[in-house]
Order: sequence, then structure tokens, then C-alpha cells
Amino acid sequence: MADKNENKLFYGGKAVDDFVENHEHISPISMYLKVLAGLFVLTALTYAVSYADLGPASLPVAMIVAAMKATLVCAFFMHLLHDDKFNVFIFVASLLFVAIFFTFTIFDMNSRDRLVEIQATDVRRSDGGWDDMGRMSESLAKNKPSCTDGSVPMCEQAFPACNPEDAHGGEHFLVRRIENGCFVSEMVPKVDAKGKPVVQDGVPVMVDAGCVLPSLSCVNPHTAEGHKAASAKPAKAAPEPEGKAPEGKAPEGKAAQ
Amino acid sequence: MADAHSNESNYLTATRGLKSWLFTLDHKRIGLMYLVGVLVFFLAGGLFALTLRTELLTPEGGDFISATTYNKMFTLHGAVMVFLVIIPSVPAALGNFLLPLMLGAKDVAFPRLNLLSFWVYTLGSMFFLYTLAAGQLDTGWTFYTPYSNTTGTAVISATFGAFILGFSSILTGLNFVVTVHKMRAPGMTWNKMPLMVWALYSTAVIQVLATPVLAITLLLLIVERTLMIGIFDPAMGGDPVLYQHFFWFYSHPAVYIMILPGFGIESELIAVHSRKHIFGYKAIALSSVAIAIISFVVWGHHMFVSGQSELAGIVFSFLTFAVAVPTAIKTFSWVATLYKGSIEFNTPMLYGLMFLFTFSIGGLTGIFLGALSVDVHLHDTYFVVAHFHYVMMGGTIIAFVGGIHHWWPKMFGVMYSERWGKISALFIFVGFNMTFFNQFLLGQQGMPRRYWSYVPQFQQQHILSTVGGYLLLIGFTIIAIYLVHSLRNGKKVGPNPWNAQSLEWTHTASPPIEHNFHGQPVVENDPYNYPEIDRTGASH
Amino acid sequence: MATFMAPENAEAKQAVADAATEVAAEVTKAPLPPVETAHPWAMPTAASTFAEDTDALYYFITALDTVFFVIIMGAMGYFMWKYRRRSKDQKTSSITHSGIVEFLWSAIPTVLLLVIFVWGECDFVKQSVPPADALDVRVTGQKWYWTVEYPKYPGVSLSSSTEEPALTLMVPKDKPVRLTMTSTDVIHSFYVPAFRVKRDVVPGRYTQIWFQATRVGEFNLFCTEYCGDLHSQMTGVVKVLEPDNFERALIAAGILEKEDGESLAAYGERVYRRRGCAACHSVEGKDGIGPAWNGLYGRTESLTDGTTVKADDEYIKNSIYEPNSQIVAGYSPQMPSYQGLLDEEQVTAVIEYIKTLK
Amino acid sequence: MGNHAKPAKDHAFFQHHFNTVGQQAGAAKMGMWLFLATEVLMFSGLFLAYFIVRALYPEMVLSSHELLDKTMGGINTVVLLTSSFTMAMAVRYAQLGDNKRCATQLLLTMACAFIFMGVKYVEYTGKFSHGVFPGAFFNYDEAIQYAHSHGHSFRGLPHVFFGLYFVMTGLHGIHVLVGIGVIFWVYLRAKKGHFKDGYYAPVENVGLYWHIVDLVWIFLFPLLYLVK
Repeated sequence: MADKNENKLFYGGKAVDDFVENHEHISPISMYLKVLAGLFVLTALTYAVSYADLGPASLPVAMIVAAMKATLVCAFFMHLLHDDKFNVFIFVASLLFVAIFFTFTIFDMNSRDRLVEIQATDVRRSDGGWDDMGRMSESLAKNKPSCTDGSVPMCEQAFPACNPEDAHGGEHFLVRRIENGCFVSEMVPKVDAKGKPVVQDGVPVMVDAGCVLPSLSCVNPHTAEGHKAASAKPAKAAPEPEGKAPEGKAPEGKAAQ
Repeated sequence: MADAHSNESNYLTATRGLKSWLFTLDHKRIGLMYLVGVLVFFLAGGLFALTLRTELLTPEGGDFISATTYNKMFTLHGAVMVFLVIIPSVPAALGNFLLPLMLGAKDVAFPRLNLLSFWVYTLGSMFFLYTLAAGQLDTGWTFYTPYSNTTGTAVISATFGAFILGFSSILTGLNFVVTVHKMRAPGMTWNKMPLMVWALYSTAVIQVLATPVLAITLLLLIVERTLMIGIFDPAMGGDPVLYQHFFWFYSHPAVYIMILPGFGIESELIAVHSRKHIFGYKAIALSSVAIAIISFVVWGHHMFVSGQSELAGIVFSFLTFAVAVPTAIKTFSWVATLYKGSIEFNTPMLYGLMFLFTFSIGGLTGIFLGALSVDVHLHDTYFVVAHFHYVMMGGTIIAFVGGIHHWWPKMFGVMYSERWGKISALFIFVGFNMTFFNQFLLGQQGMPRRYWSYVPQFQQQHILSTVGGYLLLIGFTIIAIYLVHSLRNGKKVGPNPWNAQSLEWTHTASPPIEHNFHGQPVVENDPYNYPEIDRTGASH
Repeated sequence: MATFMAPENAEAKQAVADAATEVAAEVTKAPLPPVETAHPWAMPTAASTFAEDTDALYYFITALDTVFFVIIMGAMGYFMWKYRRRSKDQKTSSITHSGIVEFLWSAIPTVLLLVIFVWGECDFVKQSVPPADALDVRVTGQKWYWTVEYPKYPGVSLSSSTEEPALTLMVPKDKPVRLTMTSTDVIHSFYVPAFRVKRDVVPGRYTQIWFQATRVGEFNLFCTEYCGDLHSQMTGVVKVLEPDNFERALIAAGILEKEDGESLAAYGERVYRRRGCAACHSVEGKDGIGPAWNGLYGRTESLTDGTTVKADDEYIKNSIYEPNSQIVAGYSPQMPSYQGLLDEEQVTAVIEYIKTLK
Repeated sequence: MGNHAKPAKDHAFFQHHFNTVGQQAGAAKMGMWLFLATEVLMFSGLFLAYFIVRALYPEMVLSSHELLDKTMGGINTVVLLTSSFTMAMAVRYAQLGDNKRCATQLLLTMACAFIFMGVKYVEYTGKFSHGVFPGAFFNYDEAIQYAHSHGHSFRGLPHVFFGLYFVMTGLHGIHVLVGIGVIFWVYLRAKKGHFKDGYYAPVENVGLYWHIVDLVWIFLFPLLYLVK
């Protein structure tokens, strides 16, 4: 029963007479030129906009311009406008799955940080006691400046500070802390601007503008070198942060950098 | 092994010599080469598992292997079984052989890519073998950071191997999607495709969409380990939980890459051997696609207790239950297919029925793990181990073994010993349940997974589990012996020994000819329209 | 933050000390008796308020699953028997689908699954929000032991041991307890089956669980996130006490000080067992993650940088405070610094203890 | 364009397992689109990592990216867009069966790709010479000095940002190199006059690949170089 179809041609499940199927769309050169011009204009736009300080709007604007450029390339250079609809579907579906990936992961990251800030958190002080960071960040949250604005940092607490010094030429160490309710990690030079060591006994003790940044004992998994916060002395006569929320000393804090 | 009914050469005899196999573009030969690879690694992975089980006979660690060896063994067992056995088992081995035949095509759309995919698989497995030689791997198959960043074992070669295997998987998936879209025979509408094809198609969609994320995850892991850029490693400013998101975005859909083809085989087995039209064809077909899509939004249930936000956990739990529904629909449909059938208890059907038993347990126990508060207790315990073995082994591997038995006469034109087939099926059924059912009980009592020594109260169940493991070994050994024996001494069979209705049985010889069909087959019939079906209309 | 006040006068001090000795005798007995056992088919001992909730849902799902399993397998078994092939040309039904049946077996499981979801979610939310008056406990996971500290009781510290089930966490009965946990190396997971609580302990971040124990006794503590060679030995014992005894017992068990009349070496041995040294250093000649301690003192060790060093007091002290400055050949730099965790007296005691090991 | 019908199956590059040339071309193109989908998802991982790092350490990303040269990035964007245009033209000439013009356009595309890689080389070596290496090799002392000399200062952990920068642009660069390879392959085929009678799928598919490389850069450029 199969033999009767031996010499027939089929395309898309139907018998066809013509062996060659023509379904391409050939665009005129002028159209390609127009698209290229459009792309150049948008590039110039996004380049120019980057010099204008748009603040938080900067990212969405840049992304919208990029998306417009991408649409031009897809629709005309890649012929999606005239292509088999299923190919369009494949491309859109891939973007959809990217969206799923982004949405859920970012959702977790966002809701998680808030939770850590509210509940998690007590940090071991240099004297071995514990401070309740949950309450600190609560009080901070009341008049909290923008997270991206690093100009008024307050030194509240250090997170586990680690010391990847072998990896970094030995002049810096890593400190994680909460700043304005935001997580900040920094590589801090072991010697401050005045040449004063900020490391005592191999322990990162940050003494900066009246803020004491005690740190947890820390281990760099790469060298497994551990450090333990020793006593930390404030440079100015700031009150010992004995489990107290630091509103009092926060305002005169100064940027570490 | 020449065809008993004609002197025509078949795909096995068309050309000769090693080169004609290694550089073949014939999907059937590529499928067979995959089959050999998969079975070799199944043996290796199984032996790793038996080593673990033997160590666990006593609560004290160290009476057979050291903790370090134990950790390497369970890592290799997991990695080999996942990346080298289960993922390629049904799609790449059986699927390659069957897909064009079932669609009425002469080959897959891209035969060269298909061969490349096989060679990429071989290359990836070489990296795993190199890992064995170069200090092994002790991270668990999930390569969680920061452990994988800091351990001294050969993480890079293993992850690079998995990275390469990912490409093999992508190429197979891509090939299958295009083949299903473009190469269907005239008359083969979407509603006339065998359910095996639907399952392979859904699998291929996941392979194409999820595997690239695994590739980038493993690449980032390699970069993290060599350059320490600080994405995943907390010591460098990264976030270890982010790694888990990246990993499970691939690896949760990947468990459906593993099980969906098993569903496909099950549909064929149940329908053919009970001579009934499959019940709820559309529901089964569409639920495969639904599972493929929903599987992308449930990955967070691997992270309920990992420090993921509670809110995210709740969302993921809800979606997890959503994926259970299409799975339940399939199971009910298979059972309903048996209703008023003519059930023959031959070896493939025994595996089909065994699948229903074991997979039901696997599926139902998934509900425990989807429920948030219960999962907190059961997470990372033997309950999870038992659950995924019931799904992956009781589901995919049982279906795979059943599929091999079902299509063996098509692949080689010979029949194996039915009696030994039944005996080994019994061993596997008893051995499997003995090995893994105990582990549910261990898990509910709090026995953590990946433990080399344990508190003495768990010993009794561990012993049972280990004995079950050895029964499985006996069962699989019997299968290996009678199948190999049948190649030379098996009874020759005609093109359609089961009297099935899909194209691979009705339109070509056993074994098939080199180019699958004489001319272009045209589909007029439903693939489940068996002659025994009573058409008088009085059956309702 | 309420803080523990040291007793003021001598009398009170003596009273506490007496009580402490009394309880200490009870809690430091090693090894601890085997912890909870239960019937292999049942859930483990229920010892927290969550346990009842979790078990209720667990049993509900079990019952539901059993019903469904019996239905599915019953139907399958019945069909297998009823419709087994009797003759080659046995006719079969032409039925291909049934809208109503398919709707029912989609809808009913959906509803039941929703019930389970809501139930599990409510309990989970309850488990996620600790009450404000909970007793604070800090847990640090480290390869391969737990350290537990109580901010309210400065100086109190409990550690698990990889060699024997060691008292790791003490909590009062019927009082909520909040654990704030972090890890110093890789991910661990804190799991007490009897309380039905589990949470990963992640480096660089804090995670938190809480529970309220309902039963006095001793319970298993497991690490359930794979963390390396001694993962399966990263276990401990959780002890639930009557609230009346809790404070005294905790101080007795948690403060590690040299007792009157105790030899320095004996004190060193206690430090060895209580401060996690045993996780890596054997005293019986088996080299573990770190060198064994017997015969160590006075030996000449060759280091990874090719030099040699004599294992004297200075070297051992340096190895405790700055463990990775001198690594013995054949070992990897894995040991955390004990700067600030062990005081001078404890280090001296440990060195004395090493001297006694031949 | 129905004037080049060849009745028999003796079309030069027809593969036996297809039924018609149209089926073969359609399958090839669909395969390419699926491959592009995998590329999109693969790069999405890197973009997600970027967004997460940005969310965790906003001031770090903002202070670090100042060190990248916007102008160089801008030039590369223009170069890559131009190459996309020439590639589209090459496909057009292949559709028309004009192998000679097609080859010329492919040559221009390759030239642009080489310019792109050249600029990248200058950028990379410029960074490396000042200690700006990815991850652990980042030399804080040199890099901070370098930043100060340009009037910038780092906040936070620039090694993470530059780690990501090198991985993202590096992986993109690898794609450009692969692109040069495959464009050269179709260039040789165009030279041999293979593309005629409606057979141009290789040029079209290489074109699609090249455009996706362009697309990735369209997003990389603002995110890494421009965004404040």
C-alpha cells in the first residue's frame, strides 16, 4: 500500500505538484537602509541620554530604547514580519520563558531581603555579645533615604566580613554590612587614607568617622583563613552601641569612601 | 538477523563495518548507539548505587567504604544516572529510533545534527570518565555552591561534562521539534500522532527551553570556581541561593524531560496490549504539553527550606499542585483504557502495569512534598529519595525497560524468551518496592539523605532496602542475558507481532529497511484503531 | 533586651553553683542515652507545637493517598482480572473518551489539592513568624559541628561533636524559641525531626526558625544539607527541660571553665570535646581532616612550604589562633581560627591534653 | 520568483529525506529559530545575574561602570549594527541568486566583525594593564588608583561587576568569533556560486545567527556602559 505513493511529493501533509516551493519575501534595499538609519538614531539617542542624569528612570529608558532597536532588527533584518508565524511564536515563547525566569527569581530576591531585614537579625558584637539588628533597621526604615544614594552612609553593623586577601593582593578586605537598610559589601583598604591601619591583629576593625563596625568571625573558604573581631575602639567618643539602636550616632556618620 | 519475510537488507545489514556505524546518519543506528551508551552507564550507575546500599547495611560508617568514597559514590550515582542515563534514555535512544518511523518520515529533520548530538554525548561522558580518573566528584549531582566552589575534587571537568551533555540534549530536542512539525507523513494530523510522539514532542520543547539555562549555570559555576567573580560565592559577595534558582530553573523541568517520554511509552504499552483505543487521547496529549509548560514555574519547591523567601515558597507550592492535576488525568486515563479491553500479560504489558503501580505511588507521595508544612519535615530526607526513585526509576526506567521489550522485535526482528521476561519482571517489581518503599518510612522518621552513617534505630529498614537493591541487580542481569541471547537465537518475527496500528508496525518490516519506508506512507487510520475493537456501537 | 544577671552575693552564687553541679552531672554524662525511638510506620516522636499540625496534615494526605491508590489499583486489578485475554479475537469496547468522567477526575483532585495547599500554607506561615517573646538562640553551622549561643546568657556556648551524640541545644518546655542561624563555610541545614522544623543555614546570610517544645526529653538534631565528608556526623542532641530547671542546667552545661581540682589536661580534654576539635582531630591515630593529636607533641612536622617545624607549645598555640599560617604537608587549609573562641587558659589546657596523648 | 522551477529531485543541495525543497528550507529555518531561542535563554542567565547583582549592590555597579569607555562601546554598537545591515543585504542577494554581490556583503560583514573584536581587544588590554581583571584576579590597589586617575572612585565590590562584564562580553565575543567562522563558510560557498534557484537557507540561517549576536549586544551596551 505504500508503493503507490512512491513518486508523489508532499509538503505540509498535502500532495504538491511543484518540487520547489517559493515562500521567501525579498525586501527592497531602501527598507534596509531606513532600518539601519533608525538603529543609528536610536543608538545616538541612548548614548546622549546616558549623559543626562535621569536617575532611577535611566534603566527603563535605556531598556525601552534597546527594545525598540531589537524590534527593528527582528522585524526587518530577521524577516520576522514576513516569516512563518510559528517562528515568531518560537521567538516570543523564548522571551516568555525568560520572563518567567526573571520574574520568579527577582520576586524571591526582593521579598527575601525585606524579610532578612525585618526578622533576621542579630549580629555578634566585637565583645562577644549580640545586637539586635532587626530593631535597628526598623528604626532606620522610618526615615530611610534611597538605597542607591550612598552619600549619607550610616555605619550600623558589619556582616560576616571575610578576608580574601590572597586573592586581592593583600591590601584590602571584604566587609558586608547594612547601610541605610541596604546590603553593602565593600573591599576596604587595610590602611585608611591617613595611613592608619584599620586591621588589628589580622582582624578587620573599621574605625571610620565615629562608627564602629564590629564583624563576625569570618572565614575565607579559599584560604580558610579565619578572623575574629577583637576589640573595636571608636575614633571619636561615640557611645558604645550596647544593643542600642544607633539613631543617635547615625547622622554624623561619614562615607567610608 | 535478516528479515524473515524477504531477502531485502534492513538497516542493520545495509552497510557493514565499524565506520558505517560511527558515522551513520541513520536515526535508527544512532538510536541503537545511544541505547548501548545508556545501558553501559546504567550498569555503572547501578553499581555505584549498590556500593552505597552495601555500606548502609550497618549504622556505623566505614565498614565497607570511607565517608569520602561514599560521598563520591552518591554524587557519581546521581550525576551518571541523571545526565548519562535517564535524560537520554527514552528520547535519545528509543525516541531516535521511533520518532521518524512513527511519523512516517525517512529520517529526522537534521540527520547530521543527530549524529553530532551522539558524539557530543560521547564527549560529555568522556569528561565524566575523566572526572573518575581525576579525583572524582563529591558535590552531589546538584553542584550546590559554595560547596562546589571550595571542594578539592574535579568539579570543573564534571560540570564541563554536564555542560557538553546539555548540548547533546538541546540538539536532540531541537531536531525532534522540527521533525514533528515538518516531517509528518500526509494525513498525520496532530490528532493522529501516537501519544509517544506527543510525549517526545513535549519533552523536546522542554529540552530546548530549559537546557540553555543549565549551560549558563554550569558555565558561571566554572567561572566562579576558576576566577571567583562573586555571583554565587558568599565569600566574594555572591549569593548561594541564586545558584539554586539558576540550577532548578533547568533541573525541575529536567525531571519532566525524564518522565514525559515514560508517559509516552506507557500510553503505547497500555493501548496496544489491551487492544483498546487509548482513553482520553486529547486529554493525555494536551496534559503532556501542559506539564511541559507548568514545569517551568514550580522549581522553587526544591528550595522551600533553603532560605528562599516564604512568600516565594507559597507561590511555588501553589503552582506545584497545579502540575499534579495533568499527571493525575494521565494515570486515570491509562487505567480507564484497560476497561473492557483484551489484556494480554506479556512482558511489555507487565512493565506497563508495573509502571501504573510504582508511578502512582511516586506521584501520590509528591503531594506530601508539595504541601509546605509537611515538606519542611520531609525535605532532604529519605522520603525525597524514595519519591524521586519511584518517579524516575519506577516511572522512567520501568517504562524504558517496558519500551525496550515492546520495540525489541521491531529493532532486531527477533523475540526474547517470554518466560524469563516474566521472571525478571517479578524480580524487578519485588526488588524495586522493597528497596524504595522502606525509604518513605525512613524519611518520615527523619533519616536525612546522603548520610554515610546513621542512628541505629533505622537499621532494619536499611537492610531491607539493601536486599531489595540486590534483587534488582538479579532482575536486570536476567534481562541482559535473555535479550542478548535473543539476538542470535530468538524467534524471528514478522513486521507486526503485536498487531499494533502505528506506522512503525504497519508500514515497514522488522527490522525496518534502511530508509524506513518504501515510498511515502499516507496515514488514513487512527493509531489506536485496533481490529478487535467492537464497532457495532453497543459497547457503551 | 533582657540580659542574664550574674548572682550578686556569695550565697546566691553558691546556690547556683550547687544546682549547676547537680544538673551538670546529669547533662554532661557521655554518651547521652539513645534519643527518641518510634514505630517504623509512624511519625517520629512529636515534641513541638508544630509537630501536631504537621502530623495532622501528614496523616490527612496519607489517608487521601491511600484512598486514591486503592481506587486506582483496585480498578486496575479488577480490569486485569475481568478483561484478561481469553481468546485471540476477543472483542473490546470502542469507548474512546467520556467528557463527564474526565471532568470529574480532573476537578475532584484539583479541589482536594487546593485544600492540601491551603492547609500546608497556613501551617507554614505560622512556622515562619516567631512570637515577639521568644527566647533568642544563635546557631552557627560549620564543617562539621554546630555552635549554639544564647545572647541572654553571655559566655554560654554548646557545641555538637562528630564523635558522639553531644548536647547541642537546650531549650525550655512550653516557651517559644527563636533560632537565628548562619554558617561560616558551606550550606548546612538544621533539622530536628521531633520538632518538625528544618531550615538551611546559609553562609553570608541569616535564616531563622522558631518552635515551642511540648515534651521534656532528648531529641536528634541532624544536618540535612550535604556539607562534605562528615556530613552524617554533624548531628547533635536537643534537650528539652522544664522551665524551672532550664536556666541552671543551661549555665552548668554551657559554661566551659576549669573546675576546682580538675587537672589542666582533663580540662583540655573537655575543651577538645566541647569546642569542635574532635570534628577533625582524632586522638587515636586516625588522621582525619586534620592531623591526629596522639604523639603530636614534640614531633617534627614538615609543612607545605617545605620547611619543618617542631610541634611545641608555641606552634600549637599559633595553629589554634592562626591555623593556616603553617599547614602540615598532606593537609588542606580548612581550619577556622579560634581567636576569641578559646581563651589563653583553654589553649594551655588543650596543649597539656595533647602532651598526655602518646 | 516562480521562474526557477526544477522538476526533478536533482537539485544540488537537496537532502533525500525531505520531500520538497520548501520542506527542507522551512525545516532548516525553524531549526535555526529554535537554536536562537536557546541562545536567548542562555544569555538570559547572564542578564539575570547582572540584574541581581545590580539589585544587591546598586552603588557598586554604578560606580564601577564609569570605568568603561562609552565611546568605544558606542563605536562597537555602530559597527555591529552596520554588520547586521550588510548581513541582511547578503541574504537579500542570496535570495536573488546573486552570489557575487552576496559574497561582497559577507566580506563587509566579516570586516565589521573584525573591527568589533579589535575594539574589544583594545578595551580588554586597557583594563588588564590597570589591574582590572575578573573576580579574584582583580587588583584592588592598581584598579583604585586607575579609577582615581580618571576621577572615579569605586564603592563596594567592583570585582563582581568586572567579573560579570568580562563573562558577558567574553561570551558575546566568543559568539562573534563563531560568527566570523560561519560567515566565512557561507562566503566560500557564495564564491562557488552555490546559492541559486531558491536555495539560500545557509546564508539566511547564518544571517539569523548574526542578528541574534547583534541583539545581545544591543542590550549589553546600555546595561554595561551607559545605564546610571
